[in-house]
Amino acid sequence: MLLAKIKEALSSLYENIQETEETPDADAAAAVEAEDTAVASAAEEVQAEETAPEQEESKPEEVAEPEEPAPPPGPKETDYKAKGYHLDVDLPPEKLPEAAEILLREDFFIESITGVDWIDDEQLEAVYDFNHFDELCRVVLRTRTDRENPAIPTISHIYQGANWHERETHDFFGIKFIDHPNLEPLLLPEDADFHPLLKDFKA
Amino acid sequence: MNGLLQQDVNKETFTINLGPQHPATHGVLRVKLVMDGEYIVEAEPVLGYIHRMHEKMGENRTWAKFLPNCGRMDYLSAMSYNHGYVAAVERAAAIEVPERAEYLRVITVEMNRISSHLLWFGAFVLDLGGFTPLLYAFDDRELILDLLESVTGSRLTYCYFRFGGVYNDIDDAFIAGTREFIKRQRKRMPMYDALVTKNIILIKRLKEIGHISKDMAIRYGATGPVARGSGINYDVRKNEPYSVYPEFDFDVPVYEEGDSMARYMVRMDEIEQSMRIIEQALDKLPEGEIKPKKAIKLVKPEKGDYYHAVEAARGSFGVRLVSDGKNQAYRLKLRSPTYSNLSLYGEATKGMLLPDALALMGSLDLVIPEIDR
Amino acid sequence: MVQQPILDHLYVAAFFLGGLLMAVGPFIIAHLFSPRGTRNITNKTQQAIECGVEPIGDAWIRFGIVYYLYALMFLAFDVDVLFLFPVALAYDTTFAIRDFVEIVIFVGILSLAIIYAWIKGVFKWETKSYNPR
Amino acid sequence: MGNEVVQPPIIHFDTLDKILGLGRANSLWPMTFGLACCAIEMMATGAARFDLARFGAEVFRPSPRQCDVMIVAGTISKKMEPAVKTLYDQMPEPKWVIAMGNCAISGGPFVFEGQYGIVEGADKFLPVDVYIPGCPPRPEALIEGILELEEKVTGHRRWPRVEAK
Repeated sequence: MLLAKIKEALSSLYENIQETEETPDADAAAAVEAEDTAVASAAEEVQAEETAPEQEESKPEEVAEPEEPAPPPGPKETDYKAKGYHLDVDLPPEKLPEAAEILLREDFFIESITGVDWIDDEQLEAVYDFNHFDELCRVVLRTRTDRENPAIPTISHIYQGANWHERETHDFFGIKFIDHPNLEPLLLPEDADFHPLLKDFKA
Repeated sequence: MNGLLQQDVNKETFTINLGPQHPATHGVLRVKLVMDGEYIVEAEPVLGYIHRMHEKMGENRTWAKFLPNCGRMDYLSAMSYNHGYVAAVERAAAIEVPERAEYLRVITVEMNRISSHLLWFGAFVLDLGGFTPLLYAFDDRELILDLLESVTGSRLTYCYFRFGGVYNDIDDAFIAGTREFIKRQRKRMPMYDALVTKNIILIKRLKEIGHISKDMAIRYGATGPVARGSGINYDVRKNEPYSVYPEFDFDVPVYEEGDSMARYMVRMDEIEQSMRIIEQALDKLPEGEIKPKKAIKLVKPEKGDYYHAVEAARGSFGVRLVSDGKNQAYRLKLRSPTYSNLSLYGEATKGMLLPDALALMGSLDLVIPEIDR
Repeated sequence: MVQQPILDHLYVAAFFLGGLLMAVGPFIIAHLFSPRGTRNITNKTQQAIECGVEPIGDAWIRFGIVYYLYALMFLAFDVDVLFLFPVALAYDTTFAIRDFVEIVIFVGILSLAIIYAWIKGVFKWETKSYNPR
Repeated sequence: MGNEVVQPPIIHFDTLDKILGLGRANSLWPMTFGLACCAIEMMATGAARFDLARFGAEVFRPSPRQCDVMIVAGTISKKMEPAVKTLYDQMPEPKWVIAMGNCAISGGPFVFEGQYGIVEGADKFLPVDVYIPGCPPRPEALIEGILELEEKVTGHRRWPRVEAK
């Protein structure tokens, strides 16, 4: 039940992505797509009354169609037995604090932040793991930023535990976490300016 | 303080280092303490003094070659780290593990958990000033180390698990020795209870000291006995069942107070629970293979990333591996429980007395190479 | 024949010298027998010990008055014991009650300070709350 | 810098050195300076079963001013190196260094091409007296190391040497 609830809550993030990026023209989305968003908005009302997060009200009721050639962006359920996590959410970096707030409201705790260096497609990826104490539901948030000047907004003001995880990811990959309180090296010596886990790191 | 001596604001604070070489940190953790007399204004742990590049080594070694590293991260519960890494690779490469091997894994992990809790018990009471419990606890722990050494070959940094099974089978001497140890330990625990737990000094030092609330555990991601001491019923063996744990009936001790005494009691009760698991595992030990016919050297999981968490003695140890199909990890992230447990130290010790902050640090049960990786 | 008072003075001088020797002796022996200087790499031998890293800030700062109060209380009772020695020597077994009462009065008056401090709560060390700086 | 000869004491002659050496060898106070896994074996050696007290070395002093031997038990990372140097400086003469475990001898299992984090061996910057191989070495090996150091201090070995039968 929690998985469905959080899936709906996170998919609400995708509505205003389409809104901000392109003019919301109602496309002829596939039937399942319409039915899916209808279910999403219905669940949203239920969830709105239940937790009454003011942030949900601010979202306009009329839902623009998320139109994407690839499968619709949004939380994808993964097979736990094979992969080890339940929900895989691909987000643009600026959506992260919002997603973290939604997860904190549902009492998810932060497990870890992993940096991955995709050197072939010139990108650095940050993978956020969240899990829940009462009901097993591991949510994975992914963001990608380009390798030249990687920058991701910090969530350490929402999850204070992320403070160290972000400093460590900055140590190893050089991802700058925007307005992080003190982004000094955590595991490397204070004056370290190299980022060892990058694929092109030479000692 | 109190009405009489109002704190005058412009008194300077005093910065001292609870430095890398300090008996209470049990390793090389440094805490920069900004003190106002005996009170801590601000405590900031500084890490990295034993950073040994495990994750970098994960990327330039084959899956099998990384096995010895698992035992050297958290050398007190090295078996759980073996289990976490091997189970993650088995999940990624879909390797089957025979039934008997799963039982051996559970038995050795639980024995290693008892030896880790015993060492924590000795070291924690040593931090609070009592020296004798350390000798008793080490005496019991040596018995476990003998048993585990007879099966795995090493005392501390085990490398006993292989992909798809375990390295060595246990013999009757091991089973008899384990039952003998459990009988002896069940007689020793009431003595520890009387000698230490009911000791008024220990109670005065731990009750209502170092309070960690449930909300703080959520925001910092604290797991294991630290979370169970604050009323969170989260044990990876129960919440996220793996291996053959569902077949054993054991309960998870949870205390509501959230102070150092609660975390102390959680670990003392867990020793009893681990003994129950070992007994059930020994009774129901099936016959059969303990490792695949042909040793698996070439592991080629398909592309994508996988996550697997196990319940180490200090919390949920997670392994996130990203593989690109080669016999080598593309990225190996090791989520260590004490890293998150310690991150709440700054907020938990604001305005605390220094001796209480040390009692809190002892109750977090730190192993520093696991934090620095 | 050496008069009695000189003999007594000799005793006192002997005791004083013995005490002095006991105190200063180990320093002299250590100075004579131990090697001078020590091998060092970054010559931090004279640095204050701070678990291996540089001490931050100065140790000579102003801190709470309470810690000074403890020293005062210790001093008061230390001197108190000093005065009890002669009383113990001249403890007259015939009028034991009188001497005992004197001691109780003397110690009682001094412990009034402790009681006052206790009531005022000097011995309670609660956790303080600092607004995060 | 670390191995220049120190000025001898004011009074020293051969038999006095022998007597002092005997005293020093049988009361080597190690420093509580556990870095990693070897520290746990060091604690096990100090505890009841292996009992370092039989050789007078069970007093683990936290402060460098009061200890004679620095047992480097574990990996020395580049961030920890200045701290180890400071601790070595602050120890009074006569002082010795035992490199316990492969990490302290040569960086051990953490040496690989392109490693950025550790110093490969304590003898890169410390004058090491006794090397104890093992990862971690067994408590008996640490006791043998202490006996080796005692032999170095007094010149002869008081305890029987272990022969493999």
